Amino acid sequence: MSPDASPGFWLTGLAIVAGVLFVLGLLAAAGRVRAAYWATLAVCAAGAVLDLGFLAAGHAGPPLSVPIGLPGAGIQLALDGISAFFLLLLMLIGAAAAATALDDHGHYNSTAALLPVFIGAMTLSLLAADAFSLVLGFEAMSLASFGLVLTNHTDPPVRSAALLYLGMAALGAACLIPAMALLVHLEPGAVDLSFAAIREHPPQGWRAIAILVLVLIGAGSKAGLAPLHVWLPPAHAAAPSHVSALMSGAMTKVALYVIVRMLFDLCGPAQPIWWGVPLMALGAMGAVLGALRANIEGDITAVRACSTVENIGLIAVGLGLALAARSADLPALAALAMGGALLHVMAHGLFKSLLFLGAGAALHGAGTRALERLGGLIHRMPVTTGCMLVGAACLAALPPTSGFASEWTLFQAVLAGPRIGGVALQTLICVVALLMALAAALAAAAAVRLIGVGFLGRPRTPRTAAAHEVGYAAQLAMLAMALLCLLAGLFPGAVLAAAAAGLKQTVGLTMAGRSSLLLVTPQAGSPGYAAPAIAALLGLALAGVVWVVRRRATGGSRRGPAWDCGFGPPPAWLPFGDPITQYGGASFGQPLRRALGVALLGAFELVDMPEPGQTRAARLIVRSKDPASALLFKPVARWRDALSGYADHLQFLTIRRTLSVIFGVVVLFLLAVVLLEQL
Amino acid sequence: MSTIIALIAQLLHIALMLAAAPLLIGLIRRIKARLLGRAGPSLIQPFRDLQRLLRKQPVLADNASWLFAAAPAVSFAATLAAAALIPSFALGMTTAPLADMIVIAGLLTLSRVVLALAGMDIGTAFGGIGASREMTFAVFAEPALLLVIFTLALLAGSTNLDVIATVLREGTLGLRVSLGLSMVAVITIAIVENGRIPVDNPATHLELTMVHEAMVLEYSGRHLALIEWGVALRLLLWLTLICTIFVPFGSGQASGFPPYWITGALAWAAKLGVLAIALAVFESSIAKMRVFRVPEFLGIALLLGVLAVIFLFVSQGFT
Amino acid sequence: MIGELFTPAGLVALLPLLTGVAVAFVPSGALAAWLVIGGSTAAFVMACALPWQFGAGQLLLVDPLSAHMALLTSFVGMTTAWFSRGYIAVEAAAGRLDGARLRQYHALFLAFLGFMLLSLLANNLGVTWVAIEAATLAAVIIVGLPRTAEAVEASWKFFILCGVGIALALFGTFVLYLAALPVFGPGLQAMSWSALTVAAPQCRGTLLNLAFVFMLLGYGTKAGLAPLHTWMPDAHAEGPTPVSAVLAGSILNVALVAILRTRSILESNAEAIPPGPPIMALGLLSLILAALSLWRRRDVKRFFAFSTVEQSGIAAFAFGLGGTVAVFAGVLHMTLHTLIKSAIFQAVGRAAQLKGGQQFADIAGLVTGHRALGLTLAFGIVAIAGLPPFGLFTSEFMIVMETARRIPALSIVLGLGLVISTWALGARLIDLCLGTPTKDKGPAPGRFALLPAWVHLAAVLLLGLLMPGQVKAWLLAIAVSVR
Amino acid sequence: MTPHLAYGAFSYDLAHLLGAAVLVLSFGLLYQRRLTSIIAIYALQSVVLAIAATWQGWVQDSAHLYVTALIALCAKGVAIPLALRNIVFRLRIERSVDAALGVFPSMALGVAVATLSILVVLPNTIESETLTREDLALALSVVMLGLLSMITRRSALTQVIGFMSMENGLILAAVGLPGMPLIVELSVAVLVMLAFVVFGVFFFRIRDQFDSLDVSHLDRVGGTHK
Repeated sequence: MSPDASPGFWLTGLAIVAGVLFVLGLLAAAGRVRAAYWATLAVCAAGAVLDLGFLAAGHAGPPLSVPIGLPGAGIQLALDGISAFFLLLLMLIGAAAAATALDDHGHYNSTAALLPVFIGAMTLSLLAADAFSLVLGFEAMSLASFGLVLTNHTDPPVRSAALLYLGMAALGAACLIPAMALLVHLEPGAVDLSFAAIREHPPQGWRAIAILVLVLIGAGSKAGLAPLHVWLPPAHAAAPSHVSALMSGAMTKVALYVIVRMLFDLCGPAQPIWWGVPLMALGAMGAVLGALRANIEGDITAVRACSTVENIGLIAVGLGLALAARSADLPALAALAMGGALLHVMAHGLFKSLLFLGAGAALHGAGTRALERLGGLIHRMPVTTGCMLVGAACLAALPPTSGFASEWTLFQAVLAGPRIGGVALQTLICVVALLMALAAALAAAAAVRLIGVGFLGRPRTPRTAAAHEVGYAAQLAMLAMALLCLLAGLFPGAVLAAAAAGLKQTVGLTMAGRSSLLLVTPQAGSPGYAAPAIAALLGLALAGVVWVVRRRATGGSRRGPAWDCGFGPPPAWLPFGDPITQYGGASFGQPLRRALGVALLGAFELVDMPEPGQTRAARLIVRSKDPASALLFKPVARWRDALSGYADHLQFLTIRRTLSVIFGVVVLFLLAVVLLEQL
Repeated sequence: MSTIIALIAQLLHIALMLAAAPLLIGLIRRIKARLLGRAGPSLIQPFRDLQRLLRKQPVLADNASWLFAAAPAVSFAATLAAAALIPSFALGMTTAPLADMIVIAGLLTLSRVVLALAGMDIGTAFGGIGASREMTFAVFAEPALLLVIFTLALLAGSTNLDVIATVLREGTLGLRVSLGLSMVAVITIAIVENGRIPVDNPATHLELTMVHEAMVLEYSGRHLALIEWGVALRLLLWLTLICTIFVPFGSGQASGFPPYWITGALAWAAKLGVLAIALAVFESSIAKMRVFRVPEFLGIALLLGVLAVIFLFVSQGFT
Repeated sequence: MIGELFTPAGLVALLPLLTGVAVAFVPSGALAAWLVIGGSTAAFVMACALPWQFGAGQLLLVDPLSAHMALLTSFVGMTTAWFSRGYIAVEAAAGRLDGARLRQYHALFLAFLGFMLLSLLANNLGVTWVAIEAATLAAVIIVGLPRTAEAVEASWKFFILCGVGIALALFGTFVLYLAALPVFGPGLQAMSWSALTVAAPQCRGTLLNLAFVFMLLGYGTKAGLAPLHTWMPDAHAEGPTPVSAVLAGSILNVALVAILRTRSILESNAEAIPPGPPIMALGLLSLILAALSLWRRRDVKRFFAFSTVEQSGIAAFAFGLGGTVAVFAGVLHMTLHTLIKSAIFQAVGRAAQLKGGQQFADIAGLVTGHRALGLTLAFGIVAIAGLPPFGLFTSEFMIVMETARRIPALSIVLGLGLVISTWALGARLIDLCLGTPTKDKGPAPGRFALLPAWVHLAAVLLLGLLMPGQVKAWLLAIAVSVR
Repeated sequence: MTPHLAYGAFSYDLAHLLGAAVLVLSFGLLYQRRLTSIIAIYALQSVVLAIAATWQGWVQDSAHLYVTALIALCAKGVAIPLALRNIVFRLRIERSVDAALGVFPSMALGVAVATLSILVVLPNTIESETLTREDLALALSVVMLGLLSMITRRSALTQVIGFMSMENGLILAAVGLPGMPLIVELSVAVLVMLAFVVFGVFFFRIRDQFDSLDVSHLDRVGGTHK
């Protein structure tokens, strides 16, 4: 605690940032779109600076009371390590999104009113220091993103996606409020909703279990934790890309933050070991499911959305392990797992928003997001493709990128997991490790498919052949994100240092002594992962190779038609050759679809082969359905309709029957009274 | 002082790897030829091939991008970096602290991904086939590998290859079921990763059965040279890995007295020879399997890996 | 006793009634409309003075609750009168209402308002009952005014069901009197709310139970609590929009207030059964039933009528839960809902006139076509769905919170109902306000036609997140007085 | 101990008798299947109610009750029955009523309901005056029976009559309560409602059921408005 009783300078500044963001929405609504975007960019940058300042020099001061909220009570804002960490990510992505929106890619202008509000709402839920403001921010966030998803509301799929999304948002609130209420300890008299008061009475017994379930449903659904991830791909595909970047990069992280805040911070450390199990199991499940779907989806935005599901799963595994280890009183392991999770939060937030911005660029430059229509963008959109390569490298977890650093740490934690003990848990951890590795490999395949089909090869449509690079603001935003990705990859230790306060707060131990700027190690003193060294090794090897080749080989090269096992050069009327003859998304995914998709996603493919003599082209139709939607969402919708059908009967009774209902109710109540009085 | 020696050992190791890779290929080809009753090429034939390829000027397809031209070098560099981390004749080289098995796996993935991207860059069907199948195999190989790493990490308490090798070399752990299972798994993975029979046939000329070859079909000249060399290096790397982990005996200590390196090198050569013969015999005795049976093939490795880990838990009540 | 009608408090109810009588004889529609505005405004002005004249007479009772509800009702009446002027003009222009019926409409509007105010302010169970009955009859006639088959059937259903309902309520009134008899002896005392509330502990608990059953079911019918709610959607859907706008919020408030008072009487009696559970049961039932029914609606006004049932259920649930916090939240919920719902109905009415139909199929893409109208409706729906930043979020948060703290299991049911309804509301929000607009068949509303709705929404926004301290104290006083 | 109990057993007996008569008559309503006779029974019930009110007025010597009695006699005993009869002849409603529930079941149900209401009231009011107690029980049974006969018949008129006998039950309860204030006003209000029903039946040409309004004769101004 700080000696001075005044809320810190950083906190006040960030609170102002949130307020300004809300006001900016009005500014944009008043028609000053570009001004609003510039201001958003500036404010987010300022927020990032303030947040860094806090991480560097600040200490968690007393909360800041704002006279808005529950009647008379107002809300409290506070800033501590864990929220500051997530806030940093949010501010960075927010700035990038605003910058991208600066050069209007078609309909970006119509998002001007809600984008700042969206960021502001997320800021609010990160700064929240009492139950009400957390739920308020969370719901405002959901509402704003709901509006943003509806940006081009005239086509039906967008509307249905937004509707599903809203349903999940409502579910979130309906679970989080009771969870909060269970956390607030029972004492007659005034209810104190502030986190400080909640921490003093950690829940026990069935309350704790209920809270765990409610939080997993309420926040997990928002984070895209399996099996409640079904809303995520359609929503991300429906939203404008810079919004998807925010949703996937920041919003899912805010949901994770809520999980961390409630399960780690507010519930206290005195919880059973098995608390981590559901997070681990669901996480591993979702990781594989998402990564596999990423190899099957045909829309590059949907591909990224599915890989978001995968990465959220990995983070969830880390969180679950940290919970279990903390309960088993293994703080070192807990810190390792939590550190890995936070590292992946940062890494995924950065590279996923980068990828989404790239998707937006592709949509703008090439006019489509369908893999089957893209191709060859590397020639027309070099900058975008370069940034996408960086993002894809992180997605595929290739050393020495940030994705690899975080997944390495997570794997180290999982491999050390068996120390928690109990053969059942150990076996579970073994299976989880297996699934994580599977997911990572699948993600690599998805990354290759994404880049190889979408950005390399030959253009598949004239529109793609005529693609053009996006505006400078968008390019700069992407380049900046790419740079951040590389830095985070080269210096994971720095990210862990930024997370130190959060680690201390959640698991009681930092990675101090185990992570320096250059090196991250599982245990103090043991060898670990030194990203800069690996990078240097690679660089040296590359330099050596180039040197050898330069000295020994004949330089230069000739151009000619592709050999392609003797296929002739393309005819004049098809300058790029027949686009059909190259591998598409569906064909690239085929082996995986056959090997895993049939079992896990009920995938099936159907070759539509024209009769001899017909001139139409043969087509390959691929269908797959997500088990979660088949087993969970569709039945729920069915029940809802059936029940509403029953409820409707009551409405259309004749007056006489309605009177009989009244009569019945009266008799029922009278009987009840009689019985109660006889007792 | 010792650091200097360690550095020397390191450079020596890299040089040895680079030199031994083509030699190994030559050896295997020769043995196979003998088994098939042919005379076979000389051992240094691969060197001659590399020379020739380096001298030829490459032909790039019309729509090849910079990525296509850069890929072989990057891929080779990644493999080389991985190879530099795997101790051959002596432990405790300069890069020993970096020699994390997950990092090694990552580097190999890097080289594979780069080549796969290059394969798709021209936009031919064969490049696509190759890339798709290569990535698919990896999807099943990597989890199996991770399980092996899991077993070793549980035994040695670290994922650092040098530490593991040291622990295993002491032989204090004795013979373990888990190690046996993991070895089978690793061999299976190695076969897949190097595209050897029965998974892929490096010597095939029937495009539809190609995997790796299809992926690099468009390459020529120095690019192809780098790729061929890289393939050879990767095979050597895997065999060395198997030696280092499962038969770590005889390897010297980098910081130790240099003459011991000789014995280590000899031991290493002997192990490699044995493995080469085994591989040749194995390859010439069975037929290539259909592509879609490879996942099942790898599935076995995967299950063995799981079994190895579980055995550990049960056997020593690991806590 | 009659003299009390001429006190400032009495004038609140009397002025609209007198104006109504006057309007009945005014031939000109325009003048009548202005008179309606005048009468309701006068009522509101008088009501503004209520907080400074607490006290219980033989006829009238001015305590925080009644003052608050009267203030609210008269305010909504006033704004609706303003809205009604423009709306009815269009209706008349379209020839849906001829001169005679126009006059009936205006007179009955005021009568309806006046009697509701009277029943809110009445201190005598009998008077409350009579006033509610009169208000019901007025509403029945108005609902039937369009004279379409549907309207007439709706008003008939409305009349029969509510007739039976308030008959039960009257019986409850008698029993309550009987229960209080031994305390006060024969006379008016035994029928006055104020006296009953004070003397509840000495009343016969067992008789109170009986009274409670009949009061709850009788007034519950008027409050639209399931399963006695079926008249409500039809009445709201078929009646002229201004009345359904007032109906929506106010008539159920009147009934809820009666239930609330009865509840507080039973609460303070030791030997009576606890009144909370039955009220909560009916409330939850209404919430769930209405939320489910929302999914099947094709008619916009019916749709929002069901959401009224749902909100009424939530408020009733809160009252059943009891305790300062819950009652506070319940009163807040009731207040905000009244404001929002009338705003929504105003927008919907305009939209129906604009698109020449009140089916969902007729109305789409309002935001694209008519920005102000569309946004008003959109904000209204967001508000009624209990989403931030509007006030219902606050009240629903408090209610769910309180439930989860005291009866955790119920909070799940409550949350479920809220999810289903919010979902349905969102779906309809998308249908109505977004998408490709349908073509207009009627006149577009003027620039300030929706000013009343905006005022309501602004008030809701303010009360939700920035409630002034005085207002809080005021609501708290209510909660304490009927806790 | 209110003064009028000093009159002793006789007052009690007669009041009880009258109340019982009202109850029996509503059983009759429940039983009867011919419209005209149903109307007749209703008229009779109203008359008995009027007598009961008068008697109570004399017992409690309150003038209000005489007014109530007068209203009951004139309006319910004479005017409304005549109006209904008129409707029956005007609209040529067939005289026999089709019941949704058979005679015996409805009677059984009626008995059950009556028992229930007595059960509800009697133990509750041990210490209150016997007269009131009995009266309340009877009134409640009459109300419930009225509701019952509304839902066991399909014919609109009988439903209307059931509604009215419900109101009779209410008035019976009211007159039974010693010193019930505002009784006149209340009975007037009830009367207004009854008038509404009758008016509605007549106006909407309701022949067989509540639900089957015949609004064909209404001038459909803007009939499209919906």
